[in-house]
Amino acid sequence: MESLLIPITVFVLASFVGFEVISKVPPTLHTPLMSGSNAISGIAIIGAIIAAGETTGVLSAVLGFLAVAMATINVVGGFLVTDRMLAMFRRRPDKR
Amino acid sequence: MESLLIPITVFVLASFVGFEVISKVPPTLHTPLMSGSNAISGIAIIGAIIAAGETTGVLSAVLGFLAVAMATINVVGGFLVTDRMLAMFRRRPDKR
Amino acid sequence: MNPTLAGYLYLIAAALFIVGLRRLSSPATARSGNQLAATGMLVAVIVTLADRQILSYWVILAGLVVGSVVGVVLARRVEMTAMPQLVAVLNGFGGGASALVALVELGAGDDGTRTLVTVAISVLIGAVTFTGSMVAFAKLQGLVRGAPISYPGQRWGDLLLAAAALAAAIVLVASGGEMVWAWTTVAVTGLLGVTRVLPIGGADMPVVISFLNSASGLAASAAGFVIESNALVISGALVGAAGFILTTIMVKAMNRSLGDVLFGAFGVAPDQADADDSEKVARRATPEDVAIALAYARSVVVVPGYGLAVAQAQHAMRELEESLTARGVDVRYAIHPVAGRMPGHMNVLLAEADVDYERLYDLDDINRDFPHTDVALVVGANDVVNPLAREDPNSPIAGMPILDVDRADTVVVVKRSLSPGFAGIDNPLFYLENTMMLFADARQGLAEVTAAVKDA
Amino acid sequence: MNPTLAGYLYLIAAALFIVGLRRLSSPATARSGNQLAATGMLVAVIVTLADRQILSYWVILAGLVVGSVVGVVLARRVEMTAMPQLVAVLNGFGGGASALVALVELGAGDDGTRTLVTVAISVLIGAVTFTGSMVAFAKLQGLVRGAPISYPGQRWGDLLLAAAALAAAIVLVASGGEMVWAWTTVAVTGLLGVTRVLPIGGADMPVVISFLNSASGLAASAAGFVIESNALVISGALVGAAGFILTTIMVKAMNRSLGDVLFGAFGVAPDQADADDSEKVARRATPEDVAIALAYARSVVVVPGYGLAVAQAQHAMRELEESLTARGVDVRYAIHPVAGRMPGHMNVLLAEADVDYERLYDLDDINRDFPHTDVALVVGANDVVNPLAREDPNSPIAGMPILDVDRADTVVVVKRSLSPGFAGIDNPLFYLENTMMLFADARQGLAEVTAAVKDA
Amino acid sequence: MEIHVLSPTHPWERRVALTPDMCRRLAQKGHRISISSGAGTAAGYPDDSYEEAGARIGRQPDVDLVVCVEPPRLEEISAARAVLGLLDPLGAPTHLEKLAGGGAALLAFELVPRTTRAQMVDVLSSQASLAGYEAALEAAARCDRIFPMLTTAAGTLRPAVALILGAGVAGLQAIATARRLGASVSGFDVRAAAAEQVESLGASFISVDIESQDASASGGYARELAEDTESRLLAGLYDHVVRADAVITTAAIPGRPAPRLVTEEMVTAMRPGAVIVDGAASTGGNCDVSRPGETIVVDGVTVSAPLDLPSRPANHASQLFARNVSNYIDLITGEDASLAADVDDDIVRESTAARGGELTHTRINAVLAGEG
Amino acid sequence: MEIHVLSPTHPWERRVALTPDMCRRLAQKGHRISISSGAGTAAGYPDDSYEEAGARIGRQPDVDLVVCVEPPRLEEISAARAVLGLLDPLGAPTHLEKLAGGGAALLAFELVPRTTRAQMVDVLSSQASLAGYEAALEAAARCDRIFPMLTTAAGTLRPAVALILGAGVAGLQAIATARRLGASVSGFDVRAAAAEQVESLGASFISVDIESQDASASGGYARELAEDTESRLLAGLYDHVVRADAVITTAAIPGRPAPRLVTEEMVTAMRPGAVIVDGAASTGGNCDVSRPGETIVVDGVTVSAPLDLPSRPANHASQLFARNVSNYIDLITGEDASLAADVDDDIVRESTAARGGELTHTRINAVLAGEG
Ligand SMILES: NC(=O)c1ccc[n+]([C@@H]2O[C@H](COP(=O)([O-])OP(=O)(O)OC[C@H]3O[C@@H](n4cnc5c(N)ncnc54)[C@H](OP(=O)(O)O)[C@@H]3O)[C@@H](O)[C@H]2O)c1
Ligand SMILES: NC(=O)c1ccc[n+]([C@@H]2O[C@H](COP(=O)([O-])OP(=O)(O)OC[C@H]3O[C@@H](n4cnc5c(N)ncnc54)[C@H](OP(=O)(O)O)[C@@H]3O)[C@@H](O)[C@H]2O)c1
Ligand SMILES: NC(=O)c1ccc[n+]([C@@H]2O[C@H](COP(=O)([O-])OP(=O)(O)OC[C@H]3O[C@@H](n4cnc5c(N)ncnc54)[C@H](O)[C@@H]3O)[C@@H](O)[C@H]2O)c1
Ligand SMILES: NC(=O)c1ccc[n+]([C@@H]2O[C@H](COP(=O)([O-])OP(=O)(O)OC[C@H]3O[C@@H](n4cnc5c(N)ncnc54)[C@H](O)[C@@H]3O)[C@@H](O)[C@H]2O)c1
Repeated sequence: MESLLIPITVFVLASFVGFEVISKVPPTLHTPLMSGSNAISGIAIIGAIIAAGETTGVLSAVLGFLAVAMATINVVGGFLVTDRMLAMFRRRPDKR
Repeated sequence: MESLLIPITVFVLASFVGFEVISKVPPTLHTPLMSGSNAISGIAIIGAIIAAGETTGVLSAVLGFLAVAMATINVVGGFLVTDRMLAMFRRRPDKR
Repeated sequence: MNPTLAGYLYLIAAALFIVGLRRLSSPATARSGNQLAATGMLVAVIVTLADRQILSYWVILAGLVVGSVVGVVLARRVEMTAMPQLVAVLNGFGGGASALVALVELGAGDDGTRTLVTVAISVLIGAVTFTGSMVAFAKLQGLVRGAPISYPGQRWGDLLLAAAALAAAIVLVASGGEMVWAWTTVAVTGLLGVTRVLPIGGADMPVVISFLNSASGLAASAAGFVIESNALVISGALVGAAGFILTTIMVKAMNRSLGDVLFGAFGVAPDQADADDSEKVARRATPEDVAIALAYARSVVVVPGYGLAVAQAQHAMRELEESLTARGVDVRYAIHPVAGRMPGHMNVLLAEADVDYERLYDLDDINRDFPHTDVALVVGANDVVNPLAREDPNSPIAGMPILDVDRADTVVVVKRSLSPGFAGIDNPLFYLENTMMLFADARQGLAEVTAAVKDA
Repeated sequence: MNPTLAGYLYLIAAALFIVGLRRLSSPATARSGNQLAATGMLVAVIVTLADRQILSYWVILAGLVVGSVVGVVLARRVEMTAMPQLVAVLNGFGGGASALVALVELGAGDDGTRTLVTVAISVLIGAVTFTGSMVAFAKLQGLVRGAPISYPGQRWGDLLLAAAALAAAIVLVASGGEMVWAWTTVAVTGLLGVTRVLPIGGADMPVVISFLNSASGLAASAAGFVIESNALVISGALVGAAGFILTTIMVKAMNRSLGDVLFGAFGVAPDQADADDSEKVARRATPEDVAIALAYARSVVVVPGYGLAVAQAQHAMRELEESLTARGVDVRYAIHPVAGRMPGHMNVLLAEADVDYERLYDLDDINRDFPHTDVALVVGANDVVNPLAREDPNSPIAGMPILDVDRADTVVVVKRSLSPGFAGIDNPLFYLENTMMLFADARQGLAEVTAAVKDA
Repeated sequence: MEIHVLSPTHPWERRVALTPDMCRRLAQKGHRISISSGAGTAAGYPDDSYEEAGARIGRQPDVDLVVCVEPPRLEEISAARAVLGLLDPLGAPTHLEKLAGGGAALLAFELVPRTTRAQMVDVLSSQASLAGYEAALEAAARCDRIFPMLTTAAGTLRPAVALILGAGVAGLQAIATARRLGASVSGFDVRAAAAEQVESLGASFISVDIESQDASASGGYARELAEDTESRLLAGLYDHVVRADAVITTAAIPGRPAPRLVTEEMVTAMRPGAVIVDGAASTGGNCDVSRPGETIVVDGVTVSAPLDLPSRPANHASQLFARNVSNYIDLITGEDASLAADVDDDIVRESTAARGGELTHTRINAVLAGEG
Repeated sequence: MEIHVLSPTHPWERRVALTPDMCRRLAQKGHRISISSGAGTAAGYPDDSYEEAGARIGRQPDVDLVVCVEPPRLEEISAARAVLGLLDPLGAPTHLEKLAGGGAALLAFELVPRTTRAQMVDVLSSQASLAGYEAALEAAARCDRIFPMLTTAAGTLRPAVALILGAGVAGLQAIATARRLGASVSGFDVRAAAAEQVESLGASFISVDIESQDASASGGYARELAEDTESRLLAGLYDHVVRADAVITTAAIPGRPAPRLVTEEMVTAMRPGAVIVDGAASTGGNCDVSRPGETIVVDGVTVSAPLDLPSRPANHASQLFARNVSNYIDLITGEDASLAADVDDDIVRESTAARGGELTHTRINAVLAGEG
């Protein structure tokens, strides 16, 4: 239990930050925000790298490769696609 | 350095929470909010209690007593006075 | 790398995530927020590569390269309209990765109970996220019927599956990490993801994805407990909490409750409920959506109609005009000759609201400009913007010149429902791709849009 | 008590502080927020008493009892108008306590460098908070002249003092915790607090207090590092950050910058700057203040004047009326016979904005009601609400019947400055205790108030 | 085609059927236009402005189409192949019959259907708008109270109470104008849809419980009420009328005498100084005592029943009229800008009152039968 | 005191100096009131309404105060101790001299100072407001265009262009009324403060560069312009006047003929069908061609110079007038509701034109000297 106090403290505080950070989001931003936070949750890539780095057998190598690849797709695709969606918020250039 | 990583992490996260938690405050709430957060900063009372509890000499006992008393004034007075200030936000009763 | 240094760098990455997420929730800063978050991710990945004792770089490198290529291609190629699907897929991959990491960890063997518990949690959430997201994708992409799919007794079936998944996970922990139980957990949980999402209507999919996203954040956080990485704990908790808030916001915007969406079994898409014809779907918008469309436009043409008069929304309209022009948006009014119920009906109202005569344009003058107009804002008008007048020679309004709002980039229509106007005929304008419907009394609706413009 | 359990309880206390602070920043939830935070504090104190090895309870008990009594008496007795002073005193005590704790710790001897550094920080911040707050109190209470007090070369003097304080603190650490250096630090820093705050104008005191409050939060956090208490670290950081944000918000609301306030040396109170007579002070309000006064009122009487016409603010006024009535506030208009510059001037404007005739009241009808009115909102009117007409028989407007807005609980006046109206005479209404001045163009100002009402 | 513009004949008629602007527009399309000398003077268009626009002054020998703002005399349309204008087919069907004898096709604006597309040629609507505006001005000018509320140092004047009966095109415009002037306005009509329309102008609708169905007929027109319904209606209106400072009536039923809405009893019960403007004067008036074309004072109440309301803003009225005429001409223009012999267009079909010497319109024949 | 209300004498004058309501109010304060028979009829107050209010009909023997809306004849005020009303002291000082000979104190509303407190008895202001409103209505009714913008299926009518010259009390009200009707309104005045006031009604102010100082005189009045300034002014106004559909003039200088603002040249250059309403007719008119009391048409332009503007809304005008009179009577009421012999009040002092047979007012004497 004791050893969990610190991570739990951190977890609680981070959750508070998460709750506070999002307050009034216009619906048009729902999808980009979801996509962006999804990309952040791709932080699991760290776990994937560590796991893949430790692999010994073939199966685990395959699984490790898959894990890294999927996590990378999530991260790279996620941030890029979010950026694309957000491009619309640049003021439109004069068309006339 | 290593031993500081955890408290610093906690400190950073708590600061983020602090920054986020206050966003748009109407000026009428400035004083109550200041007073309330001042009461919270009276958390130093914990330090005062611990310090006073450890005292040995007379001087330190006096100082300890003063520390606890001052911190208590801060805490008790702070919360009470904040509450008084906030009483105005109840809807006024019908006067006519 | 010095692990303490690594710790501080992870903290910086986490801080970047926080700031990034914060900025992502406001239109003006969203882009930079996304970039900050991406930077944070880069930092985290590099630190991980440098810090940990990596045995084989090849597997990692292969994974990174393949993943990046696929990711870039997906992000570039997919059409703007298919974004929700794409996010579903990406989310699924994230969940899948979490589950796989747990499986690999397990394969490495020699784990304490605490690790096993977290592994189990990761597998549970990861697998359900993966299959659930994939089903969501399939529904959105039209590979599976969008309408809710379920079977009799679905509720009990799902409960059973959930119990089974939990049991498998518990056995997995109890058995000290038997691989077979891990796979069993994956299988059962994956199945649960499928059967749980199939009965949810297509229009609710974004909520499901957001929910699963929040869950995958928690999974990442759980992983953080295992590998004792505060970076994971923080980012995971952050996404978990933010995702949860976002989910509730989305649900609220749809006037639903979360339980409703996830367990309503036969939840029908509200967008479609309004359409009187199942093939034509009108896109329902919120005042905030409309506010953003208007606030970021260069030119807006307002088309007032009888509904503006009925709602006595002229003052509200004027107010909106002011807040838009204050932002530099060019606002004009297009007055159709027969808008309203008497000649000059709109003139009377707009004069009362003191709208500048210079801003009023006749049909002929403004029709030329619609193709260069960012947003046409139709307020309580219907017949006068009905493209059938141009297209259908048998329509009762055939031959009447109309305001060609459908040629604007975006059309916003403010009215209470999809019901017809004076001429009593349906209006195909409402079902166009580039039309957003704000269903509201014009006065109320415009006031809300004005309030939202101030926050946009 | 099990230290782990204590740790979790402290975490709960910290969570209560967070939620409490969050709720404190919105009028509707502020009270409950304060109560939550107080509960958190109670938890923290009890846990501390139970957890730590307390040698002598007597000292603690004595301190708690004395402090509580004094705290309760202060909080009960002090008049509402003296609140800022009281907060200053309380804040000073908080700072003093921090400093004392550090001194006691030091007296306990046998400290590592890290402890010493934190002790030094605590002493520095604590002492400056104590004396600074006390000076602020004295200024606000009128014990010391409210106007800035300074001496030539103040800046250099302060710099010197700051350097000396820092030096003493460094020596304190270097000396391994010699008590004498600690006291030196206290003395020098305390002096700095006095000389630094004296040159700041009375109206800026709230900012100073808020800033010192933020600093004392940091001091508490520093103490948390020493005694390895996450509760202190979190609460301290929370208050430090929140206090800092609050300080910047306050500074912004005054249209100043923080540097300006703290180091502007001869900063003059902006409130007083506008008064043409140093004795009469008009209370400047922000749109948010006005919004709260209006939104929580039961009855509001609007008094439009020539300024409403000049600003063409009739539509904005109507908009405000609507958002207030939507909240259930009773809004009426009092039309003075000679308001404006032509007979019926106000009628024309309000009719244009479609204000209901039923809401318009004549002078005789409404004057009876002002004593039962929560807020009188005077928009660009001046002569027609000038109490001199009643009171000063030599005034050029003597004998003219006026609208007795001064009899309402609160008067809000919206105009651009304190300059006189048509009759060219000053208006004592503006300097009444219960009058708030919103200095703005009427149209702009009312629009801002309307926006703020929506958030109130 | 060869188009000729007639001069108005009634002394108070100041409108003209085509403005120089529209002459120019038609000339561009290949038509030739002539105009009776002085036809446009009263509307602010002297002869030379027409000449500048390419029209000739005076009658030309071969005329395809004669356009007019009032029913012409037979000799004025001799040799024309068609006549377009306000021909009063339902009000003066016998005169129309005589005109039809001349053999020309008679195209009457009064018969234009009330479809959305037909609005561009709907002279009744365009002129009724102006009439409603002028009716409100007339009421304001003749009332011994001002319309707006006025708070002054000499006391407060309450806004005048204006009541508009009949909320068709003219009535709605009268409501809008009276509201603009600041009066406290209410409106009434027998058609159910009118309530929302009145309220859409910010005025209030008077609901009179006449225990009958909605009296809407086809095409947006109303139908006549049964006798007992009418008396219930009058009873219900009594209080409202008597309390009003200004009553404006615009109620009409096509081809029928104007419905009775203000009785003599009501007039006598009204405040001296109040005013009634009867906008239905041309079909007999909605008020018992009104004398079409005259302004009289009955028991202190001014009763004005002008016939020239749409003609008062002659310049603007002619602009709208001319645009309607020009739009109509587009409908009957065949190849080479000639007059098309037979047009398959419901607007033209329905508005054709006579063709080849015969009255072709069922409604006219019905009215003639009723009269005979 | 004993108060008598005279009948108006001019044929177009329909106002009355006291309404039944005010009679009641005065009676409550202890005054006795009589009224010439029929004095209030034209304003909507028949004799019996006065009787109900406690007034007697017909002249009583001993009268302290005579109140009137127009300068009375000498015989009408015989034996009265004081006369209160519009006495035209600056316009017809010789008549006033004659009246003064009767020995009664003459209290002229025209001389009331323009202080804030005096507004409650300021008949000029209260009546000018109504005059301004009526002037705008007159312009709208006589114009051959409608004031508001109108978008219809028969084309769009642009809003009429209305120009108001002289933005005093009447001018501002005319601006407000024309704006209400939807016209595109601009205003002009020589006083510098007028610009902001015009704009405070949402209209635009015309700035004419007359290279002179602000022409404000004391009390909110204007002063006459030097001759070269005047010609520069006329040159500057030319374009604006010529472009307007309706011009309303209300410029005046107390005790002087109305300033010239619209020349004959401008009138001829205006569009036929446009209209000029000269609100300064009683002091000669602001327009060269206007004939006070008549409406003429010059080159197609209607020039109306009515004298009865404030009298048109007779009922409302009388209400305001009566309230002013009643407020004034309060000022000169001594103990026991008697007429106070000598009042120390600046309003009364300044508005006393004659006392004890002598003209006491310097301005009148100045005008008389100028005339003589
Ligand atoms: N101008 C004339 O002189 C005249 C005279 C007679 C007839 N007309 C005819 O009237 C029509 C005018 O076209 P239009 O586009 O102005 O009107 P319209 O086609 O009648 O449509 C008006 C729309 O406003 C909406 N609406 C009603 N109340 C509303 C409220 N409170 N808030 C928001 N929306 C509201 C209604 O939709 P919801 O119910 O869904 O809200 C309705 O579809 C034409 O067909 C024209 O021919 C014109
Ligand atoms: N009604 C009539 O017939 C008539 C005719 C002539 C004279 N008067 C006289 O005019 C006066 C009327 O009294 P009142 O109270 O209506 O007006 P007032 O006493 O003239 O005061 C108007 C106030 O409005 C403020 N103001 C001007 N522009 C503004 C803007 N854009 N936004 C906000 N405030 C603005 C001015 O203060 P700031 O400059 O500080 O903003 C000014 O003090 C009386 O003295 C009356 O006797 C009346
Ligand atoms: N669809 C179109 O394009 C189109 C074109 C023009 C007019 N309209 C509609 O047609 C309707 C009537 O038009 P109009 O003004 O030319 O009609 P109108 O001149 O024939 O009649 C005027 C009004 O009098 C009313 N009326 C009749 N008998 C009445 C009674 N006893 N009491 C009270 N009111 C009575 C009618 O209902 C009508 O509203 C309007 O609603 C108008 O909007 C539609
Ligand atoms: N203080 C008060 O209580 C009070 C009372 C009544 C009026 N006033 C003010 O007095 C002013 C004038 O009042 P009035 O309308 O009775 O004055 P008025 O009738 O004498 O004159 C009407 C207007 O004509 C203008 N004028 C004169 N010569 C002109 C010229 N050559 N060209 C253009 N305009 C010219 C004047 O400036 C004035 O505005 C107004 O501003 C009014 O607000 C003040």
